[in-house]
Amino acid sequence: MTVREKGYTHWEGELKESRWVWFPLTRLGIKMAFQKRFFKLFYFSTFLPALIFLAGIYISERLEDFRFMLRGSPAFLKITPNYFKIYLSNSLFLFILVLVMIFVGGGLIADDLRFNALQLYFARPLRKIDYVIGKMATLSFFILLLSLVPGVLFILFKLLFAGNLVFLRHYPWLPLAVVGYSLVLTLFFAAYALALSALSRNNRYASLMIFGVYFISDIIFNIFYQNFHHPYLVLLSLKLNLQQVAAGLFGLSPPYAVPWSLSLGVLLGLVFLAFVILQKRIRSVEVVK
Amino acid sequence: MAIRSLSRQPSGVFWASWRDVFKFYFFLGTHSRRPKLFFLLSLVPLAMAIIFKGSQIIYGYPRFSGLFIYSNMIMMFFLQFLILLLTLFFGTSVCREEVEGKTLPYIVTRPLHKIAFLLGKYTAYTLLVSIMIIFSLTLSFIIMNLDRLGDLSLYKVLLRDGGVLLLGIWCYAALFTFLGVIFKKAIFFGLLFSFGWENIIQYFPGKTQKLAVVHYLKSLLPPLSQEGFPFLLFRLEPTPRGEAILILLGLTFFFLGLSCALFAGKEFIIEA
Amino acid sequence: MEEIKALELKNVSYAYGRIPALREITLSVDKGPIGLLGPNGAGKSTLLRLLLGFLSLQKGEARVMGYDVAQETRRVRQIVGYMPEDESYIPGIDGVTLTALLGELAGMPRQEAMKRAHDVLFYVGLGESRYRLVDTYSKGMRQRLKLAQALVHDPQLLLLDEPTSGLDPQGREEILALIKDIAAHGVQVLVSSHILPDIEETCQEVIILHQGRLAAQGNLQQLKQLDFSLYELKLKGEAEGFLAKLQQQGCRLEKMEEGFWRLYLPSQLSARVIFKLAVEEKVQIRHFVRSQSRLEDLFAQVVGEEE
Amino acid sequence: MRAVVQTEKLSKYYGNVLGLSDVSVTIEPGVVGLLGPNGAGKSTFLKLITGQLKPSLGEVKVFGQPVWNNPHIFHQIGYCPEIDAFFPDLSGWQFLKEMLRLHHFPEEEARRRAEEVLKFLHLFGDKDRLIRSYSRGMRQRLKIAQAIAHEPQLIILDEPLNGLDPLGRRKVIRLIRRLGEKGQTVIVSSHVLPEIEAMTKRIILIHQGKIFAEGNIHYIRDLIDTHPHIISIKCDRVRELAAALVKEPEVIKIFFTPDPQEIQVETQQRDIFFDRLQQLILQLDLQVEAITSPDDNLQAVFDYLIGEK
Repeated sequence: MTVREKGYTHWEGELKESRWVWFPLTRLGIKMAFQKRFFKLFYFSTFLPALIFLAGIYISERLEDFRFMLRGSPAFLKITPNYFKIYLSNSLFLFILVLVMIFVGGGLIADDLRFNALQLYFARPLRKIDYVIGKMATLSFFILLLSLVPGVLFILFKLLFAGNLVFLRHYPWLPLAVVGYSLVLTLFFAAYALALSALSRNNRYASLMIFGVYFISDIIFNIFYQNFHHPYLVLLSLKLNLQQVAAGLFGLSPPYAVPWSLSLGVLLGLVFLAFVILQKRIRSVEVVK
Repeated sequence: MAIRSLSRQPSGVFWASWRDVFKFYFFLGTHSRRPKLFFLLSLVPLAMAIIFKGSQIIYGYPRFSGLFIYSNMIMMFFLQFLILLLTLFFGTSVCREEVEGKTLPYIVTRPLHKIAFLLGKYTAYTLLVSIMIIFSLTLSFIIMNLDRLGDLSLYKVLLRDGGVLLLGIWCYAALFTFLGVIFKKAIFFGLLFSFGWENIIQYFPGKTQKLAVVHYLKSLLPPLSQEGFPFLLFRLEPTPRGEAILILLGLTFFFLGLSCALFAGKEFIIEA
Repeated sequence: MEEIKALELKNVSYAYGRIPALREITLSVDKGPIGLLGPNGAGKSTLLRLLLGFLSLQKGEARVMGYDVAQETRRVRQIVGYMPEDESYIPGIDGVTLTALLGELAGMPRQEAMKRAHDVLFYVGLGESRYRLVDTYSKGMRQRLKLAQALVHDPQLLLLDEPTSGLDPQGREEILALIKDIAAHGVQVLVSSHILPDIEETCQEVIILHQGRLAAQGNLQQLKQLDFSLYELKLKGEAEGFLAKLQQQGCRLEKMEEGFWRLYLPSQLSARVIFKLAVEEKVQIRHFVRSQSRLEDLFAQVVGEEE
Repeated sequence: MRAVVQTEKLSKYYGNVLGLSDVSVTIEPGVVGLLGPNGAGKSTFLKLITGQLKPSLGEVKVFGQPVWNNPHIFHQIGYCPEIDAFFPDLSGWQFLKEMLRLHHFPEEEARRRAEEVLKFLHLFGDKDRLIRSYSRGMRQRLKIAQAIAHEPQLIILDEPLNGLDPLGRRKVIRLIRRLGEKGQTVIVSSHVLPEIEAMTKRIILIHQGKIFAEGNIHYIRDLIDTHPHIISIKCDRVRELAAALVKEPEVIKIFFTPDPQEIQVETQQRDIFFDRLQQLILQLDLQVEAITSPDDNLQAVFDYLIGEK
């Protein structure tokens, strides 16, 4: 007979250095977001616009059947890149993303700072960049699910409903634009929310800032624009920068007569700033001098 | 055993508590980091004013009068954004800050009347917000009207606007103090209220708009020009001035009273 | 073959801004449980943080289990388990998820990490509460959780920063028993503490820090050798005569509390004297312990009591 | 002597979680140790007598008055919380002075007292540093400072020795004893037994929300003296000693332990036993290493009352 040895047991296995070390963090972040019942409800309701747009695509292929509803304005239902741009950059959609960031992103780093969790993470072979990637991937998951996934589905369904590839032949670059713009959205919002979350140890102040900075930039733009009517002022507004970039990537003329690449530059600059903040704020130990 | 201070008058303790709590939190508010950030935020309109005026002086543009820009844009920024954000932070802080920072035990084991504590801290924080806002408002006003500072009738506008903002600050802060006493997630509810409810309800026709605090504040201001933000303006059906002031004060007292009653009776369990 | 040292420091200094935390520390310790001792603010936590690479070395060299801290930080972190001093946890998840997550981050496959998380939680005595949210854990449970997460990847070296702080006697005994058991199973343990009996109970080697300097280092038994023997006595009966006679023999006496005395017996005298005098003076010795000169005295001797 | 704290069937429930149950005690001036394992209800008890919590059942009186929502009484109470939390961005000096100001002391007096107590606790040199940069021990002392600075009659310290190094501990223990000698009432909670023993003889044992025992340590000791007493002896030639002890009528049992140098003896008549033991040591010329009573410390009392033995 063998008796199990008492006391501490060793683990028979080998630790591996994986390139995906950050993945468990991402998984945890997603899991924790869905633990909040209110968030689940809210997040699923944010797919409503996507469903409506999907219905629009269906109707566009069956215009004959729905003629009674349209009352002579079928132009709306012409599926062009503009249709995609509207879905992916309308103000409500961007506002929803801000709310998602508040819900998921507000505490993502702030809570770790508050409960001293960083020292637990960094006592493992985890680099700062892994940590940031893990957290960003969490946010990206939620953003991509709302942007990239519906965008790609729209194209697929358009082709399915039409039963031919005419649409793609007209706009062969459209899938690329959808992917590219989704990535810009993701990169910007994830970096923005993380940086603000890292600035405070308090989840709620972080949330307040994620909300406040986004809106203040837009209000300031509005006030200035009322007075100066200078199109370059759009660079002040986070929302409009995103919309400019959307228009640019979808091959449309931007709402304001400013090269969209400038807006892209502003957004990338902010992303860079966000990384600088993250670099400064994420430390395994807080050192007070 | 002689118990030295037990013989003091209860009302004396109440006022002394209020005074000392007020002093302490005013001191704390001016010595911590977080409020400083909000002070910077409160200076945003001032920066805007400087840019506008500078541009007007140098380029003669924008062509609107200083007063117009001030009352249609800068003042609205204060009213519909800034004071909400600031009171949301400071109002919910009155109670939440102590619970989250776990400093409540230091306070409740001092000879302080609980209601006086709440009122004292509320007074300190709202005064802090008021000072920030009035400071920024006055400077913005002066800068925007640099060309006609001699016109005394102008200052009536400033006084009125200042008064409206103060009423707004004290009322919102009372409301958010109340939210802070009852909810753990006070900020979320506060955000929903300020930028959801307040923003939408005020544009509803008929009596519905009277359910928003901002309705009464706007009733105290002259109707805005259509040129500024046309979308902001439809269908304000103002409440008479006196009534509006009374309702704002009433709301302030109502929410403060409710907060006090709840705070005095509530236990906050602070885990080690 | 040369035996790998558990710890090797050469001229290690560290300062927070202008405030020096560690000054010119050079030492090398063989394997075996190590105690890191010193008053609050002596630099213990700073040293641990340097060993983990949380702070980067400003001066000097440090090796942990043969790995260079500055050059092979990731390797060091893989073989080290760290139990931090302050309260730290990831809010909103249960104990087993937290432990498994940290195991996975250390490089364990996911299923293995989960299995091992259950094992270590049982081992530290959190078996029944492993599915509870860590936010609802009591202080003692959080302490155990911190130990569990440090053990999950079966480290070669376990760094424990104040492992018993805030625990009740039972909890403390249990944690110390765990530490001893872990050390007995071949894990190199380093306990940082200012609680002397903790170190006395678990360690052989000791490093004493004071104001950032190395105050003493070596084998605990040897460090405790002094030129007198120290006894702790509890007396019953009229003790004056007995105590006076002891003093005549050249003993130093120190009153601890009611009925308790500390007796410093010069090395030339035998303990028999004590019993002889006790019988003569009709005093009962109810408690008699040859103390190895308590670490506390050693500490006071090395560090000097500021008053 | 007059009762400082008096509770009558005091109970506290958090929802359906038990915090404290049916506690009736009277605490008089001097130092009282409140002992119990983590989660026993010590903090709940201290929070109830400092009016931070409202009793679910029963009542608390401090200086003969209720405490819940009775602010005046706090002139005479000093409380040091267990939590390591402070107001952000203040220096030690500012914190202390402001806390004194909340006692309605005029500025001058607040300064004087803050200065005094900082010196008293050896924090004066660091008074202008931010509390955030204090070490754990300094923060602990600062918390004690704010509890005693207004010279209250009743001082309540929740785990004041947590996080202190030995020297810090000695100082605080000495301080607490001195406060007790001055006639102040000090209630100290702790789970570190030797430290409570070093501070006071009067203890209240609390476990599972109930008071298990109350009074003098020795009194409690005597209470459980009815059960046989075990004495452990470590010396050379233990078997010779055992052989001699077997003949003694007061010895009930002799155990041999895995340690070849140790025996344990059970007796019901300690007085006779210790006399005989000393004589035997001299007769047999034994080299004694230790004589201890494994169950003569607080821990044993504790275990016994809780029923673990």
